[in-house]
Amino acid sequence: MPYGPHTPDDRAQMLAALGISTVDELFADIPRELRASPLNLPPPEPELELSARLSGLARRNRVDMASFLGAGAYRHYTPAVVDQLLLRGEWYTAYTPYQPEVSQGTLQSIYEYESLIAELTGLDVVSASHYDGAAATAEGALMTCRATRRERVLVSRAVHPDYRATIRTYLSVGGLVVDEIPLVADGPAAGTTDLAALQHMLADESEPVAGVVVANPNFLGLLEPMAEVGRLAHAVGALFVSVVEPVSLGVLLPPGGYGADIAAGEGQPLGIPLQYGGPYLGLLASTEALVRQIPGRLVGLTKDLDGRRAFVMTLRAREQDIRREKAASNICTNQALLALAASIYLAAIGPHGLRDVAALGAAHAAALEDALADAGAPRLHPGPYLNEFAIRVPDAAAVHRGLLDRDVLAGLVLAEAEPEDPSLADGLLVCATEVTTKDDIDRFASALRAELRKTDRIPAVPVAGGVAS
Amino acid sequence: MPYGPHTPDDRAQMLAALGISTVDELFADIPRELRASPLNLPPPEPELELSARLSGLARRNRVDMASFLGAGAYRHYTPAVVDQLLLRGEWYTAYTPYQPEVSQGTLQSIYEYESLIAELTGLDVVSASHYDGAAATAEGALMTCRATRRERVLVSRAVHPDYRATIRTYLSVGGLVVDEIPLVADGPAAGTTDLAALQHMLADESEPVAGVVVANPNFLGLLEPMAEVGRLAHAVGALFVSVVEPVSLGVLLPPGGYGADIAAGEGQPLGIPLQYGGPYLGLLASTEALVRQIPGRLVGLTKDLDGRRAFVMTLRAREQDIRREKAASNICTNQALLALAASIYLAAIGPHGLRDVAALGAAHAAALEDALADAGAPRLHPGPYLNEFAIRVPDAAAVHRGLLDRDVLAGLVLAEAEPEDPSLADGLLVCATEVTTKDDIDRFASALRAELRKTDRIPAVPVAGGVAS
Amino acid sequence: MSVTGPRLQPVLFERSKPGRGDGKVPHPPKDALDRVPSDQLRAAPPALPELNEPEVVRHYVNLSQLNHAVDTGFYPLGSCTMKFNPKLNEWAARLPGFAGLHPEAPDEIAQGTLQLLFELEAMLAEISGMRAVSLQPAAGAQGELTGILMIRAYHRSRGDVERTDVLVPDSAHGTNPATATMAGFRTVNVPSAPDGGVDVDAFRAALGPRTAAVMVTNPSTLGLFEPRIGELLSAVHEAGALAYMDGANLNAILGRFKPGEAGFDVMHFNVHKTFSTPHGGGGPGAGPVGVGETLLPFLPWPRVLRETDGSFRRERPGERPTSIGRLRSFVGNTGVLVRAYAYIRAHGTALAEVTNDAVLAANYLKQRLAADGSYDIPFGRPCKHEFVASSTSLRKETGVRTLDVAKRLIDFGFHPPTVYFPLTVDEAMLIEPTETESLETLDAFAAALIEIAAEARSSPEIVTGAPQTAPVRRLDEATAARQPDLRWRPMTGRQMPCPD
Amino acid sequence: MSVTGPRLQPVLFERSKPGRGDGKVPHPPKDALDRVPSDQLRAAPPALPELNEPEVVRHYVNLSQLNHAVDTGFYPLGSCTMKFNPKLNEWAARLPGFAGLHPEAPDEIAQGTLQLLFELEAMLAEISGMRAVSLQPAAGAQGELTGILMIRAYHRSRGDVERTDVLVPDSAHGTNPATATMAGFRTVNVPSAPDGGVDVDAFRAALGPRTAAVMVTNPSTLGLFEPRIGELLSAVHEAGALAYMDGANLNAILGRFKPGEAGFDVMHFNVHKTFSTPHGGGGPGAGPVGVGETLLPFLPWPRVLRETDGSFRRERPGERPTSIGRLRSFVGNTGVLVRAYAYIRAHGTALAEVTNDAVLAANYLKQRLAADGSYDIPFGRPCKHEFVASSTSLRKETGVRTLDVAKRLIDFGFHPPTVYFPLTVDEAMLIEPTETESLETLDAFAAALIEIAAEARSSPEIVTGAPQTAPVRRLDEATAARQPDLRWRPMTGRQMPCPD
Ligand SMILES: Cc1ncc(COP(=O)(O)O)c(C=O)c1O
Ligand SMILES: Cc1ncc(COP(=O)(O)O)c(C=O)c1O
Repeated sequence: MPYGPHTPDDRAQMLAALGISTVDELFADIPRELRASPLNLPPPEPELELSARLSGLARRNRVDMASFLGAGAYRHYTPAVVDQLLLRGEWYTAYTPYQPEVSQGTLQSIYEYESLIAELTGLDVVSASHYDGAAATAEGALMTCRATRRERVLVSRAVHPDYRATIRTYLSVGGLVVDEIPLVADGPAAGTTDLAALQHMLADESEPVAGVVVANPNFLGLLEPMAEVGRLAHAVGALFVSVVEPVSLGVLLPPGGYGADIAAGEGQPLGIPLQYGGPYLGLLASTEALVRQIPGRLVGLTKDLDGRRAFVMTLRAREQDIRREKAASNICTNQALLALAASIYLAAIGPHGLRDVAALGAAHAAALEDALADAGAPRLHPGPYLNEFAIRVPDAAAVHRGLLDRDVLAGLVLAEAEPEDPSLADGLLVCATEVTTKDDIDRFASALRAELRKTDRIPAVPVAGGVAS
Repeated sequence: MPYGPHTPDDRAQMLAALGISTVDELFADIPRELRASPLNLPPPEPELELSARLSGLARRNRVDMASFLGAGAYRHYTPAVVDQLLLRGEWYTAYTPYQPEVSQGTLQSIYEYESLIAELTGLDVVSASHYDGAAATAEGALMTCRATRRERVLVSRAVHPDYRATIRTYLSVGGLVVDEIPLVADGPAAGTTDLAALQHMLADESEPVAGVVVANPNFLGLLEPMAEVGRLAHAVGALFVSVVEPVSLGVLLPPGGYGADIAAGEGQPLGIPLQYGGPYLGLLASTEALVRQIPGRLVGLTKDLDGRRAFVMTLRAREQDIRREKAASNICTNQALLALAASIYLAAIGPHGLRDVAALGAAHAAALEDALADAGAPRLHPGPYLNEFAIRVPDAAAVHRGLLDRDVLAGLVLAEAEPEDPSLADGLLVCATEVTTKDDIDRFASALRAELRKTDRIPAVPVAGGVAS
Repeated sequence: MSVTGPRLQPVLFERSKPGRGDGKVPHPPKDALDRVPSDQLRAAPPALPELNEPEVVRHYVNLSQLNHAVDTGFYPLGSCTMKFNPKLNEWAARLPGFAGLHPEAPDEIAQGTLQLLFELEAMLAEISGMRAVSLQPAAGAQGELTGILMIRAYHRSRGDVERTDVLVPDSAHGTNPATATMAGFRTVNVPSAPDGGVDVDAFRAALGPRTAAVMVTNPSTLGLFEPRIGELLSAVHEAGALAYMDGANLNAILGRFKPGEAGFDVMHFNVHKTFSTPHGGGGPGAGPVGVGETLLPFLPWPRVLRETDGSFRRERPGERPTSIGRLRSFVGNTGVLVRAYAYIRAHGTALAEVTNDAVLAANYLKQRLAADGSYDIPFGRPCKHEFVASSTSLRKETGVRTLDVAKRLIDFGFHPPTVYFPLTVDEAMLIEPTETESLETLDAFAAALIEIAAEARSSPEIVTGAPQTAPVRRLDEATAARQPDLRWRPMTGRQMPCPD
Repeated sequence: MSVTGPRLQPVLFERSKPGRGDGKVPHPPKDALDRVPSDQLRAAPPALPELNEPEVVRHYVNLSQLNHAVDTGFYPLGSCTMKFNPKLNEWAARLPGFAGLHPEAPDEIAQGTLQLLFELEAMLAEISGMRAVSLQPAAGAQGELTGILMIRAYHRSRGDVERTDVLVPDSAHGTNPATATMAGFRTVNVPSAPDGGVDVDAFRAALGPRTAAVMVTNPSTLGLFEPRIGELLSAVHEAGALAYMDGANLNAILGRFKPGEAGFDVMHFNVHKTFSTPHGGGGPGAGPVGVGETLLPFLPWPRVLRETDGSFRRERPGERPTSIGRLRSFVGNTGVLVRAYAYIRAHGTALAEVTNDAVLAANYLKQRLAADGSYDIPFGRPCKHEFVASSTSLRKETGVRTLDVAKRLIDFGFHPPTVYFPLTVDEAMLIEPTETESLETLDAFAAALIEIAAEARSSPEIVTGAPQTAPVRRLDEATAARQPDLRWRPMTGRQMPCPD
């Protein structure tokens, strides 16, 4: 047994205490006809060999390309201190802090997480935590229905497609209705949520709207008129759910600053590795008024018998282990360790550091825009963005594949993510962050130039060249 | 300041308390004419960029070859638990446990280290610790002089050349004499310490010998007649210093088992990374009779005021901070963290695991011997070995270089390490350990075959082929 | 309020000082944000704390030491399977090839992870006797939701839209009824029989044409294998309903019972319990779902598929229109699954011994307590991986409650078991030792419980006043709930702009 | 004796049980050792403890928590420069390219490390004003030995074999005289003047044709810069001797004083002090040595060289016959040097500010204590990175000694300073705050010392009975030394088979 402590003697001693001769007797209650067939698994593997197997698998992944892929998960620099603190067994081998007297470390860290995300979002109540950005957004949408006792939620088509799919899954079942708000097709606001359409949808009194869900920056990287969305939603008594990317909140107005009732989003950019999609961190925050609607763990400050300051899980009557079928959500295990990672990241990088991370991403993205335009791939939308944007590339999927062979991961093929939107058929969604280097950008631009040259893929209408900074 | 906490306000407050206006005033005692020229260093580098620089440098090293290089530092599998425990700040950001009340962690771990190495060596007193195997061996040689009040040490030529050089450096200065014991030139004992010569050297009554230093396995991988060496040394009142490789002690007789008074050696194989030569771990152990001669830290068991068991540094009157010029050695900072690593390694792998590691190395080495002989490179010496041995390859340096291009690190070119020994001119010193794979061995053998074919390097006398297991 | 004692720590914000902390990232050029409209920008950075790295380190190192964890001591938290977390697994998950892989990386550059996920699916299918497995759910509760949504989709696919009920035995985990509600079903609670198993008559009475599914936690939260499981499964299927097994307690039956073989239609795994991935102070986990033939078409997408050339790929959007869709973004909690994979491969066929040792340890501990008699052991028959003890008699005799016993265990250096759960047993303690605790530890824990009972009789105030050695004493939880203080700065108190 | 209290731990051997622990390495074939003569083999494996991984983890996690460390709190251990150890450096040293490189790897596959070492040498030369640097010495003391051996070689190379003495001021670190002895020299101690600097007259009197070298710890162990350093250096050189600077306290003078520029011939660095590499509970460190032109030929081999094509290589054996040889195996403590390199590059030119902040902090703390007056401050002039305080007056007044004050600091959550060192000051406390401690910490420490002095006056038994909050109370050190118990099993008591 690789990790078990029991020697044959130990087992014999325990069996003797139980007055039985084999452990099989403890399984006599499993009906004979339902007993398992033998486990057809490989033999136990010693650590030496297993570690080689695991390294071998890891090496089969390629993570060394010049990458411009974002689309909901972002490469960032995580200070070395974050993982070294996280690797302390006292954190990751503990569980739900049911016994606060021996869990003050975890409890205080959660309280601090709530406080940090409250500062970042400008909202008061922060749940710690949800599975990921998509599930948190879906929970946020459910909250709007519970709070307003209405059954229809409007979601912008510029919310991440996985989030929209998740919202559909979570909401559809209870007979709740999810409608998508179209995007502006052209003009300066192309690619952002169509406010006129939204207003029209909100006006339908036969189906009153519980919540409006819009992302900023949106899936296409564009900045949305969030304050206006909030005003429109509130005008008809709907709640406003803002989907946020937390690093951007180092420089962008926070949801609390433009009237959002709920903020949801993916916490991965706050020091959490990409690791092929998870574990990530579902951010969910709300105004104080919604405190009894918010699902998930809440930790509050209190004191002990001797008056010492201490922290404890609170408002637990929303949770499944107490309320069972009447709980606000079935969530039980959450993403606490990732909330801790995000807290350590924020503590290590600080407010100015976070601003610098966001601003560097913007600066690198601007350089990227210029270089790609120069190489023949102009932006697809004209509006402002922070650090991610779509470019127009003829035969995008093929070019993307060609670039892979040149060690460039050229973002996301939009036609694969959003097959139903013809306006994105030629689009690649690319992003830059603080870790994007000038070398990476140069490599992308020159490889792209070569790929475009390969066939006669250069777009018919020549793009404005020479604007590279 | 990357790690400093002081804000401009803090500094102003401190200066005000001191009644001065700039920090320069605190340096007024440095004579003006001796003040430093400006520091001509690169600008401060943020962690993001520095981490990229460091990864870039690390990537310029090639550590992915099939490696058969040992020669005093060995590749082993270190269970993941070792480094994760070592990475706890409580260990590595503490120092010498001067205050035992708040250092019981370090103190107990050192006591345990002493106990573990005592079990491994069969000796009672273990110093924790010395810089590396070479320095520990030199300190062991010095001990023999102090203990016997004699001034001549005999060192086998089959002790690692770096160790011999270090012994020369440490001993030469005090007017102490170091003589080298030649090796047997041919026959079944070729490559081992020449006992007849040793006996002859010991017999010189005009220069009585303090200590005899022999390694097992020796530098060429061969097993030495240690018990016989000990008998010869003791017969003339000399002490016997055995240089050991600790993993081999999982299967080989311990120094205490064949009469050694002192064991010294390199602790690196016990879970310590190769890291281009250090920090390693100098092992030094002795009989109880030599306890007041042994240099370096000793921790003993005692109790506290309330009768609790506790650990404390002891017999400190041998150390420099107390005895200054009369100390047993100038050693101050030692290799405590590496001693801890070795302890965790031994605790994690256990006695049976250690035996398995040593035995697997032997089994792989036997397979390697057969494969290389088959490829045209037979052993250079006939005697028994554990997991390292020399092979005969014409034009060894060139073949070694050629194999590098085939991603094989074919051990050590003996002519470079021991240029003065003509019998090693055609030698490569190769080793196998538990991490050596069959693939590695196959790659080595077939690459060697190709290299030997390249020129007409195949030795004139055909070697016995077909004995591969 | 004061932060008293050298072990408690100020909060991050109290450690902050403007101007501290720098050196992590380069400063951006001045014009970095010039392309962003100013009405989108903050006037000032968020009011996060400013610290330097040494302060951050001390903060978290000292905080961490306030926790009891599996790495520091015995943690017999019933239902949670607090087994040892192998360090190899932490190492593996951090390999750059795994940790640095983007979730939208094209399949051709993600073959290592895809292969691992594919093999893990296959191994989980073998362990559970299920036909196929989805690795997408982020935790057990999400696995349950996935399973119930598949059941719903199955009934709908047959035009069977009248099934509104989900039967849940009262010994089921709380997530089961909560999931049923979340999925739009009505929960019908089914009582237990005196032996702790489901009351078959009550069960049959509740079962009917409106029953969509039954959710059985097996072994149950009482630590008992459901002895009439065959009967229940037949009844369910006869009624046209499907059977869900909450497999969070799979640690108790590895190699002994394969739910798929026995007839369950769907189940979830809790890899953070059975397969030793860390619980992380509350998470993360992963809750893969296994299905039999019936529910195969409805699995969430994307699944990981093997091509005929041996390469692996993710299912494409829309490739399998019967899918219930997604429960979250991307493929799943891959980093957790890497750890589970490592654990399963480390054991291989020896997984059966894991269960043997876990069940043996639980029964031994139960026997030690039963032999002493200070605590009630409501169910005499062999338990599986955990068992319920109760302080009902002790309380009658001494006034000392389970809560007090739990707190007193802290002074003995142990984490308390799960208390007042399951809800169906008075003064319950749910004790789960797991297979990675030594006999010495089991004996010491039993001795502590027995000594506490003796204290309860001789000097109950020691027990009711516990803990004394923890960093804090018992907390004022009532005030915390009445006047929630959920963030460092005063709440802004902004009101909801819409009717509640 | 008992292991009392939940925090103390049994020793590894007490946790052992035969048959535990497995799964790390495959089992070897039965015939694995058949080629080894049986008289070389052990009959049974060594009697090491047998544990499983969970027990190993708990053992070391719990043990670690018994330590005070820089990562847990203030550690003002004078002379030891207990500054923060950046976490980036730990990460860097573990990069597989660095950690996995064999010390005998051919130069062409070791270019990354060789470049790093080459650059580090150059940066150390710049920082010290020295001509060249050897990275070989494993610690400061070995650096001293290296330096003194080079001085010896220098004199011999000139046929000057009569120089048998090394002058060592009494404020020098203990390693200096110990080194001189080890190198075969006679140590001549030179007293200090009342201002803490060297007594120049005594110095001149001791200096002569027999003087091989002077070893100056500068700043001295009193934390004072040697004000008459120019005078001393001229005298030394006039006498034909060479000047060694113990540079362990370089943290105090970065960017302010370059020993090489000032005329020192040789010095060592303590990278585990000045450049923030961890002290590891006693080590490892690294003690590079810098030399001026005079000693260049004598540097130990192998040095790291740059070829004209920009590649790097190690010196070959025998390439530089004037070398004193080697002090240890291989190139040096490379893993430590990687950390030092990272630290130096993180700061670059800002290293001067490190010194400013370290010296400012020390003077501020000294001033706070001086203003209070409870402790004596023997030297009024500005200190450098550390300063000496003394409890002489306090002891006279209250009977409370420096040792008691130190132990009482533990109850306040601080590590005591270095005590009874330097030996030249009665009841000495050598206090070194370093630059990485916040003003809040400095203030809290000063307040604690002042409060302890007040306690000494009002209730001295609190101070003399301290510590009370540590895992153990004061130890019986006398018995430990009288009847040494240095290993778990009883000593075998085997006698030395030769005359002593
Ligand atoms: C029996 C049982 N079912 C379901 C769950 C829910 O799993 P999770 O916490 O991963 O959501 C748990 C865990 O708490 C459990 O013990
Ligand atoms: C001033 C001084 N010199 C020399 C040394 C010796 O250095 P090391 O401990 O690295 O051998 C030290 C450190 O203890 C020191 O403080």
